Amino acid sequence: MTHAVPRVDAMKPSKPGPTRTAPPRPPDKFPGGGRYPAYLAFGACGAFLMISASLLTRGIWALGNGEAAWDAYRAGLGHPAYLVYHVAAFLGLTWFVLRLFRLFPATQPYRIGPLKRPPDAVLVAGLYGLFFTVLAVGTLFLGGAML
Amino acid sequence: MLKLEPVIWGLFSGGMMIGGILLPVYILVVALGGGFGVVDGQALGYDRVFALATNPIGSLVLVAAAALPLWGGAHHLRHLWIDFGGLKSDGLVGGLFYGAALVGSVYAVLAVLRLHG
Amino acid sequence: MVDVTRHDVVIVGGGAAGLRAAIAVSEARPGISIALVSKVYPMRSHTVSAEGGAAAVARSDDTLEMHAYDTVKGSDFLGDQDVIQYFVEEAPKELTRLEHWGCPWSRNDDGTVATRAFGGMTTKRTWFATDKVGFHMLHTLFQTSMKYGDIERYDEHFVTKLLVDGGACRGVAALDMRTGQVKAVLGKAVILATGGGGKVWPFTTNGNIKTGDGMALAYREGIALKDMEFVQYHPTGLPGTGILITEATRGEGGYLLNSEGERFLTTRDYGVGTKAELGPRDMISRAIMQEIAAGRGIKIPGKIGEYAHLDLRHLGEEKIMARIPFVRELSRTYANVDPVHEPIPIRPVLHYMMGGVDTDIDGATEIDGLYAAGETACVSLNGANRLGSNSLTECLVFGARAGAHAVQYIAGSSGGEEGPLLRQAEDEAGRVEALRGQQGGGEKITKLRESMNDIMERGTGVYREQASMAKANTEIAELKGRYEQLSLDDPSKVFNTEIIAALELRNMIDVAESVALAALHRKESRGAHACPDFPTRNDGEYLHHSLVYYGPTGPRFDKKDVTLGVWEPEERKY
Amino acid sequence: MSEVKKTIVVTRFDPDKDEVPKTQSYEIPVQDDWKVLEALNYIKDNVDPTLSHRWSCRMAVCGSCGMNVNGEPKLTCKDPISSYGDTIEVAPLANFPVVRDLVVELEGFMDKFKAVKPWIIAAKERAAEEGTHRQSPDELADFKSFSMCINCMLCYSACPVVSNEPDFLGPAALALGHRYNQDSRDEGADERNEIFRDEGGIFSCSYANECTEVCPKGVNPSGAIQQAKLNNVVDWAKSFVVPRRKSS
Ligand SMILES: Cc1cc2nc3c(=O)[nH]c(=O)nc-3n(C[C@H](O)[C@H](O)[C@H](O)COP(=O)(O)OP(=O)(O)OC[C@H]3O[C@@H](n4cnc5c(N)ncnc54)[C@H](O)[C@@H]3O)c2cc1C
Ligand code: SF4
Ligand code: F3S
Ligand code: FES
Repeated sequence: MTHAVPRVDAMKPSKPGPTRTAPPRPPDKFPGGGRYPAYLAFGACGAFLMISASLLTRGIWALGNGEAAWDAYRAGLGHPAYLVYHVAAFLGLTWFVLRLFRLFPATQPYRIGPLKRPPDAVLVAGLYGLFFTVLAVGTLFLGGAML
Repeated sequence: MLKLEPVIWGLFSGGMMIGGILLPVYILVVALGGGFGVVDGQALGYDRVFALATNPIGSLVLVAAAALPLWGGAHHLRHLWIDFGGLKSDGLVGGLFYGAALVGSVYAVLAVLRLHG
Repeated sequence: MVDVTRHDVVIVGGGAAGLRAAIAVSEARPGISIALVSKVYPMRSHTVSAEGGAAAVARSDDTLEMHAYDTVKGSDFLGDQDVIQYFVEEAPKELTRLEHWGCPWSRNDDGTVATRAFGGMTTKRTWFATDKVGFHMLHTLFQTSMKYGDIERYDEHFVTKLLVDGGACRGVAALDMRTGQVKAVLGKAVILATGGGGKVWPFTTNGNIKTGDGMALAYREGIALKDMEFVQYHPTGLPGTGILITEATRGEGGYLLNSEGERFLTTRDYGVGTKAELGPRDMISRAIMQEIAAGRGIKIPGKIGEYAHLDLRHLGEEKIMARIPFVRELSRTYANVDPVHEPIPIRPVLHYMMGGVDTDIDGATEIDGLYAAGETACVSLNGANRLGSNSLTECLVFGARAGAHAVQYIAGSSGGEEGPLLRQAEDEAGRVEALRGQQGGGEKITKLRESMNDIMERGTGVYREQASMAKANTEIAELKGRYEQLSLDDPSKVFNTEIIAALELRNMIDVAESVALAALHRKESRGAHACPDFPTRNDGEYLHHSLVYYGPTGPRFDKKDVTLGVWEPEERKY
Repeated sequence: MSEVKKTIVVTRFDPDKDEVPKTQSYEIPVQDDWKVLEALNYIKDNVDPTLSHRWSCRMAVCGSCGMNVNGEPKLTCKDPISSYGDTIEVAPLANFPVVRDLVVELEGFMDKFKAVKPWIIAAKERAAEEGTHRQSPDELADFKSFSMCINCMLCYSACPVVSNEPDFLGPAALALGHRYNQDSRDEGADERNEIFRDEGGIFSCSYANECTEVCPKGVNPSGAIQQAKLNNVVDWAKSFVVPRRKSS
């Protein structure tokens, strides 16, 4: 087993114990093994959230600057670097949301208000349905297929 | 920062959900559809988009999609930093991420407000 | 010099009895200083594994008198009736207290506490929290105990000796497992709550820590062990591991079947009458053994021994998951059987010791200032056979009473000199030091333990023949000699579990000795003590408690009257 | 019963002899229906009595036998040996100081455990004579799953935040606090929420969800913590409307 650098104070007692202890090792599979890569990738998707939201804001700002600025913004999005980023961001965020929704039911209490929480499968199906519906309807609408 | 955790977490979890749902639409249609030229130019033309964006509902959606994900992202990145041993610099790095989210949110709100003249 | 710490009350054991006692002491007199010494962190105590429930009258169709009578009859008239009376009165209050402290008792739809049927009880009076009752009770008690600032814990401290001077017990010597050092933990009173000793036998529901330590500690100080011949075989343990499948399975409606698929408790006469599967444990265990002896046992390929089946299939998945989900988890994990679809293989397994340190109704022993409660004690509630679900309640009722009495006792005690106690602790430290890594005559812990297990299984099983009991007595005596020749391999200090195992083995051998002697003396069949040579109960000669005293050259037998009262002995038929 | 040989690679550490933990291999015969704990007990009883590990109930309820098996936190008395290949690595739980061999330091956990005030807090104590509370099956279900924790600490061994934030109360302790907050008999939520919102409380959890993944008892501490977060957000929002009750 290869152990990463020990973090000397994890789970340290408030009073030092009476005998010497070996320092704790971090979880054996962290960061590259087990489920950790997925969790870390999930966290890293935060970058997509921040960057894409900023790019969206830039677009809104351009929109406020008039037609020429808006067209320039749109043209800019055709740059290969943007295209690569956006393919990655789209895939990343979709995976991100689906993971979030898959984990979501377990975070819900037994009762939500007076209602019993629906079975996990129902909740997940509902959330996945919501995501894909918004994606489909939003795309068709925004893309002009549903004017 | 501590006393604000519930606020930030509220924004964060809202941000994850809303950002996660809305941003893919924007990316798919505007960034990719437009970028690859698949989506009809008319649909993303200035007039239509401006009309949509200044519609009250459209404006709200825009603010939500442009501001909230910043908090979700900032929160995730801050924790990622801690996961790799960055607790010592949490004040600084966390401050930077949340600061950026705050600035970005203000910017987003202004950008939308500006559309309304 | 040994480390010395001083308290008012020292409690040995952090199971249900010990924790309840600690809280009782703390509540009786806030500010009093309590040491809670336990060889494992309290939430690991074996109370944690109790599954089925705790008995106390709760329903309107039930009465204290009925609970008392069931207990008297269950004990085969060997329980003390004053003790039983007190027990049934306190039981509902104790379980209610636990409810106030947060115990997640299962509920009826109207929000009242739910109760279930249990063996030998006339009506549903067993409170339960699904089928993890001991777990929930223990955790509730432990967590609640944290609220009392006066309780100082000595976790993972193994008590090796009681410090007794001038006829009074005023502390313990405890081996701090972390450092390997013996400490003197002094107090004005000591309460033993160290649980039972099922590990004396090879096939048991008991966990690794149940080694009868408290019984042996008191025994070696000259206190009698009472009614030790009565050990309970639970009818339904998983083959191989001995893991318990709770009686609640039968309380909820499960059937016992033989190899022919026959519900033998209803078709043949085993004395349980219409109670069938809800008969008392001693009778049902014997019924299973007789079915096996008659060739109607079930053989599991590749395993030794034969078994019966516990069939829950007709209860349905929903009820199983609502009432006994842990049984399903255990059956799946440890027997590879899903009770929703298949019957569970089971056989009688050693479960509980009715006997223990002789105490009066206050938990007081023959030595001043020394109390005992819980499974380690014999307050004579259970007599010759305990009714399932009475013992968890017993831990609460008599843990609390011992605690309250200890507080009264110390108010009137002037203490005494520390010198002699410290000298004893010093000597004890020397003895422990000598044992650590001792290069003796080549005997090994594992071997001796196996021999002891074997002797006790042959000598004190479900059925006891005179010849095999006599043999067990001589063999245990031999074993004591072999123990002196023990060789250990681990000379290290920090968390040396080998020396703990050696100390536990010595305790178990002492307990075994007392069981073997008491069993040999009881030439009748009563409750859990079934002798084919003397198949009936003999009230004329044996309506008495048996006492075994420690002696350097061998144990000594004595007896003591049973406190009768309302109910005169009668034939025990269900 | 088929018997095969397997190599058990065990972490050894005696603070009086060893500077750092090392490993030791034992090749032993194992039966295919064994749990990993039985292999350790076999070694202890028959090969090397100097090996130290904690165990008691061998029925997955006392919580003492948690260890990392092939890098994954496991309750060794529940973990079938047949699920592994010829070589099995058994190490003490990660994220804990090691006392000896497979025995870890528990005091840090006990501190955190106590910090969440895991007992019923009520304005007025009830006497036994007043009888039990009424609690509906639904009210019971609101907290029941969170009361199933056996304190085995597998979750601590897997949580990445525990490795990095020494003050993090951690999954089991926070789930326990939440368990009491959700109990209809308890009135201590305000008190506990203050602790929850403090440094090392619920907001340190980054929702790695490892705790829920490795928990052998289905406690779902991750869910408990996320619920507690939401409750605190709601609580915070409400504090603008109604001033919070001062806790004693
Ligand atoms: C599998 C199983 C299921 C059961 N189910 C039920 C049931 O459904 N209903 C019922 O009523 N009863 C049941 N019982 C019986 C009941 O659980 C026990 O009798 C009861 O829990 C005993 O509690 P206790 O406090 O006396 O001892 P324990 O809980 O065994 O605690 C003993 C304590 O003493 C400490 N200790 C022991 N020796 C030493 C030493 N040398 N130094 C320091 N500390 C020491 C231990 O660390 C521990 O803290 C069951 C028993 C088993 C084994
Ligand atoms: S939450 Fe689960 S994994 Fe964590 S200590 Fe409790 S039982 Fe173990
Ligand atoms: S693994 Fe740790 S980060 Fe949170 S969800 Fe569980 S406590
Ligand atoms: S030995 Fe008790 S949980 Fe494994």
